[in-house]
Amino acid sequence: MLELLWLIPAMPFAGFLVLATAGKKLSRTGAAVIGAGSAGVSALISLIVAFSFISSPPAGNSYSQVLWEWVNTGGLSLSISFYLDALSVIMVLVVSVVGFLIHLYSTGFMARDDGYSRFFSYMNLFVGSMLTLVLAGNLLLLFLGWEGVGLCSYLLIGFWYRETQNGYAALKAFIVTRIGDTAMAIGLFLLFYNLGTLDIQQAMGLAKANWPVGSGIAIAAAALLLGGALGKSAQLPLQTWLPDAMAGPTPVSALIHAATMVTAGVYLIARTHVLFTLAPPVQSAVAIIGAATLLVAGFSALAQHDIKRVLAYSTISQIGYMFLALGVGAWSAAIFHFMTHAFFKALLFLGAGVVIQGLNEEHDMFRMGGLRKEMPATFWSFLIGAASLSALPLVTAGFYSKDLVLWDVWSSRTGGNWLWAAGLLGALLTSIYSFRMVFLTFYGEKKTPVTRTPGPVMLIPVIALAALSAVGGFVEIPGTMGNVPLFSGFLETALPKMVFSGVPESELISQIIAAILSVGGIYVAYFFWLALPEYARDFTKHPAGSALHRFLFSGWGFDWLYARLFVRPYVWAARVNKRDVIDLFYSGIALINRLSHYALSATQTGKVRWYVMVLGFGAFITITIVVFT
Amino acid sequence: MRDAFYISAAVAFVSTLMVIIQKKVVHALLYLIISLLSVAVIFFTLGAPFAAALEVIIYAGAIMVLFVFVVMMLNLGAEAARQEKSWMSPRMWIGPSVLAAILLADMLVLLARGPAFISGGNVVGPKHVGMALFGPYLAGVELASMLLLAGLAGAYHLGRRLKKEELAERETRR
Amino acid sequence: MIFSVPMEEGLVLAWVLFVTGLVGVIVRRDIIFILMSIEIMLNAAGLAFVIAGARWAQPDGQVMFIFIMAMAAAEVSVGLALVLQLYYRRKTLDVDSASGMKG
Amino acid sequence: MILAWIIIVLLAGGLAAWFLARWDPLWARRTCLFALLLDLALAVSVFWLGHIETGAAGLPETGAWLIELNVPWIPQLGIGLHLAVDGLSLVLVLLTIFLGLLSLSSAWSEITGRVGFFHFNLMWILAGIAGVFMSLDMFLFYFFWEMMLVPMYFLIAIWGHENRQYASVKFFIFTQASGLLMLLSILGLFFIHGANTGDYTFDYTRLLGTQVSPSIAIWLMLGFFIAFAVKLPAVPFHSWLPDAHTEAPTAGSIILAGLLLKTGAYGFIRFLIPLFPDMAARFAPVAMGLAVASIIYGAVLAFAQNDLKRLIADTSISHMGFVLLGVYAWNGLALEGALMQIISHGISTGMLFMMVGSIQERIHTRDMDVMGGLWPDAPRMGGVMMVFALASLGLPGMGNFLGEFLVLFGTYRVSSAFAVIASLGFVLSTIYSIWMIQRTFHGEKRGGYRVRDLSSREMAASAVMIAAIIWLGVYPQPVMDTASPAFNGIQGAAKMQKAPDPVSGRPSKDARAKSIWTLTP
Repeated sequence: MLELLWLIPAMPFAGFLVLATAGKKLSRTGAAVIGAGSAGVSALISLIVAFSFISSPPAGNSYSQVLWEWVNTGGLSLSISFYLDALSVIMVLVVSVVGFLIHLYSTGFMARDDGYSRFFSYMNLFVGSMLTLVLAGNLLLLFLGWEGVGLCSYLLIGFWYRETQNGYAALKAFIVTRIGDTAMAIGLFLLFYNLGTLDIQQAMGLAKANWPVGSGIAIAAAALLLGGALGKSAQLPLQTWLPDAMAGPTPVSALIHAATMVTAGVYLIARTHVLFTLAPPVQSAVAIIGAATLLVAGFSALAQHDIKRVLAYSTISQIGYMFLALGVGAWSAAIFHFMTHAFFKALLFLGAGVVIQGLNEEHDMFRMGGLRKEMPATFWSFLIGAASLSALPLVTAGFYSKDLVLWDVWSSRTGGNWLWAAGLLGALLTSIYSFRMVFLTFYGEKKTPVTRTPGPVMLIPVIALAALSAVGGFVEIPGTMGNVPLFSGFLETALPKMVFSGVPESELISQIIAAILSVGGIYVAYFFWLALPEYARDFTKHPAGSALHRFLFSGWGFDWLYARLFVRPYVWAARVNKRDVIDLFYSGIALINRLSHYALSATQTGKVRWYVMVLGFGAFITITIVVFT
Repeated sequence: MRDAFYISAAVAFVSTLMVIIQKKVVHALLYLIISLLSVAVIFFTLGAPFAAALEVIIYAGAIMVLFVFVVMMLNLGAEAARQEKSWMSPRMWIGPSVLAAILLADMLVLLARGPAFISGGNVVGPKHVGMALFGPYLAGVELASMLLLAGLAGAYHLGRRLKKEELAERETRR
Repeated sequence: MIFSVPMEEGLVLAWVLFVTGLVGVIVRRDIIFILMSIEIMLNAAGLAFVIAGARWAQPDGQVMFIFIMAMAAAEVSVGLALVLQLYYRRKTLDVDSASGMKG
Repeated sequence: MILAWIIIVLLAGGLAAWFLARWDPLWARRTCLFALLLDLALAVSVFWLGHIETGAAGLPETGAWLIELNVPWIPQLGIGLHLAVDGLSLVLVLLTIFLGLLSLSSAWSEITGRVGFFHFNLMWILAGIAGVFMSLDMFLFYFFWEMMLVPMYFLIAIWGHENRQYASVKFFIFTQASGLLMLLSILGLFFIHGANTGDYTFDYTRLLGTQVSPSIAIWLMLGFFIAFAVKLPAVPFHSWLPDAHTEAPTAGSIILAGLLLKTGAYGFIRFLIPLFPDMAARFAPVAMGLAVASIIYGAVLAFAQNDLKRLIADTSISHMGFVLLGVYAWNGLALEGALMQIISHGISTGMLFMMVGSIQERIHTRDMDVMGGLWPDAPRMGGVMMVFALASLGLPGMGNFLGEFLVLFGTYRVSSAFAVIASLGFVLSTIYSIWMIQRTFHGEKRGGYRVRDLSSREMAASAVMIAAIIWLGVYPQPVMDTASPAFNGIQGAAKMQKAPDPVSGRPSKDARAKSIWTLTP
């Protein structure tokens, strides 16, 4: 059944084409059916393909399929080809299943919005591009998917284009990711120049054969690909666009800025892991960047008022965990955390969407409260999601994936206790801000009335995701509790095994510490924002406290820095040169001509006697020249 | 013969100078005539009697007379009147008459010396000039004739007194 | 040699007359005077030709003189006709008044 | 003879249109349409005829001429009517006719005054351009080079917008002055060749191998370089383009952007480098520096404009920088990339100008400060404009992306520094094109006007063009196969010392992947 592979990305693209061309004529239900339908069919096919891949793995546990020849000239021979192995099976599964659920949810969420078919066409285009990215056989096709998802994130962030603010947020997102993409493009040029091919598997094989570990080319190639990953996954230097991307509709944030697109960077590093193993300094850089980002994002999430911005910072932080895991070589742990994160983060976003729509577009958590009674189903699933995010021990999927990451960081050869400590601090911060969010929105007294309760179409995906984020973790039970390495066993066929150096039995200790921290975080959140809310309030009154609050609220001031460092100089340079300084040179020549014209015409006084004198003078000079030379 | 040349050269120079300095047009004209006559004498001393004759006839005769006619036609109103008055004053006559006297003396001396001087070996008489004129320079003569014709037509056309209404019409159009 | 009038002196004379004529054209503002000065210059040129012709006893000098005279005659006639026109139009003989061709 | 017919049909069509316009302007338009379609048929038939004549199954590998016409014109001076077409020229002639049809359709409703003369000019420019792409006699090349210039001047000067006089005169002086420099070089070449070999001829094929002493060759090469750099606006010579574009009527802009700039690029590929290979190699770093400068400078300039049409004109400077970079990288990849960039830039910028034309028709201004919030009134126009704005920023899946990437792949092989700086262009092009969309279609409505959406005719034309640009992006193989023999031929002729080939771990060219649908042979 693997031949159906090309249908997975083709269905959403077909949905996009139908909606884009005949969008206007379709009724709302028609658009919903096609939009959600195409995502659904794609999810179904991916399930079938995944099942047949797992049940009867093809030779070399990978299957590649060529559609048609894309470019074949001057030594560059590329074709539109899809490559399926364990890694892309998981990615495809997560993307299409979560995608379908979010499509279902948004049929209800966007019900009152005009531009219905436009929304679904963009969403389908996004799912199609993401699936192309994940399944791409060669790096250029991957880049095509890469840019496609960047485009769709621009289109969807700026979906409500009437307010210019959304436009600016979309513009910012597209440009910042584009900077990362340029780095990646240069990486592609370097790879092609040195390896002669862009087909991923061939390239990796050649790299492993020709490049010694730690060689300059490997470091350069890995660093450039890392640059691309940073842009797309909103990691440290290029993370400023994700909080602003919350300007888009909530299902968009759920799909793009939580589950799928932002993890494209993780997928890229996992897919080209050979390069990173060949370049140890870059790999440790990945770990360090991951650790730094999870701390920065964790702290800034504490100070946010807007519920979606909290989740945005939380996403940055969780992807920091994945980068940390990749950095220390724990490939399967990173992908496992990606999967569980996709479930509970999408759930949290969808829950937040329900809450926001219920309180007619109220985003500020401090004006919400007491929604436990009005929306019980949403409350309970939101709670599961938050628990999973803060890795509540044993019950939630988040616990299994985050602790696996922490344990791998602790025990891996290239890991280090500093990174592990950062991870632990991050875990504490995560549980604090996630339960701060829960207590502020669902507990305390009601501040704004609920005007709209979610329909069944919106609740089914929420509940399904709640189930997944509760049950999802049992796929990979760590050694201490029965050792069911189903997930990592499956992934080992594509990604290399983790290199252990630590003492195996210390795994239990790290799990206990992590559990204590996550429960402690919940208590801290309870203490500050439910028991003694006034304590937190006057903390921000205190001058130092308010400065810290403002600093964290603005995401550690990166926006302020980048505005001064890049945005303002560029705009100033462009505006100064509006008149095109080189054009002045040519108009200068024209001016000189005009001036000399005036000067010469002044000599024509019209007086005969003046002319005769000049004539005589000229004759006189010529005669003297003739006489004296 | 040489001193005759020098005398008439001096006369020519002085009269030309006077032509330029003169305030009055007619006086300048008179001095110009004298200057031309002196040049004619120089031609004579140089053994080009034909040129001298032509000079006197055409240059001094025709062209200068033309000038006088034009000055007369222009009858420059106030200035012409003032001229008449000054004309009467004898003082103005001294300059030209003295120069004329010197030239006259010159001419008398040459004539006294007799034809020998005049018909010197290398005297280029009118016969030579005529043969040259209608020999190699035939084209030049024809051209000169056409030039004269053009000058005639131009002078006639430009010199026409425009009728009053024609003049008015020209004014309006500009 | 009877005509031992040296050519150089003759040419000096021609040159002097020519320069005087030139000065006349430049200095005087009355158009009649300018025409007269031009006549002087032409005459000086003719003189130079005749001197040269006499020096080598060739008729060419005089032939050129005749041409110059013909040209001078034509020139004067047209010049004076223009002067008449100018006078009818501008009622003045000041050559600077006719400076329309300016700029 | 078909090649001569292609040009004659255009010329005759122009004259007929001018003549018929006295009775009914619609007839003028119809004759032009008929002439263009006839030309299209002729050009396409050349494609098949090429097969028959060369007898090869595909196109001749060594880049021999598909069809050649060599008739002596002025034998005494060695000037002949030498028209020839190979893969490269054929693709460009097809592009000429294709964009000619597009500009004709845009002028269908826009031009009302003096329709006959307009179409006469239009057709004669196309004839000139087709002539430039096909002529192989340097004198004939220069003849057509000048021929396309004068009607373009009239097009801008008569049917242009506000200060069209300034723009048209500037355009004329720039191109004419540089053209004369080229004429000097051609004549220099002519005499040196004559002196060396005794046969005084302007024929390109025979002039190809002339040995010119480096001190003179540098000047001859510079003469050609300046002429082509002005035409393909490289940075120091670009300032005529924004003015000419802003003031030209829509049809004029389409032809100016779509075709006139390409004649410069074609000149580089066909004449400059083959004629002076070693000098071009020595000059390559300077030229690539200029190319990168125009990429960056064009993008920054575009971002600063608030006149929509001027913005799009400046983007052409940036895109043409890639073409120049690709040409001077002078290897198979870069040249194919340059060709892809030429074609897709022609289509995308042509359509952007058409959209700007329709916007201007509706709200009578090009100033973006007054625009904004056009999307609710005209979603179809917004959609089409968005597609082509994305094409111009190099979104994968469209022709421009492939053009730019292949150029950079090729350039990286020659010098990685230039490739890295040039790829900065991706970010800058994103900034200006998204900023353009933001200020015209998104945001709240600033000017108080009602804008009606695209008519079905315009929508049909745009749909065809969208399909074309996506087809180029997704399945460009046919275009590349047509042009690659020509490039091999040219590269064979001019051996610019190529960068050393990298690690040999490269699959052989014919290891084409088997496709499950057996779409390609």
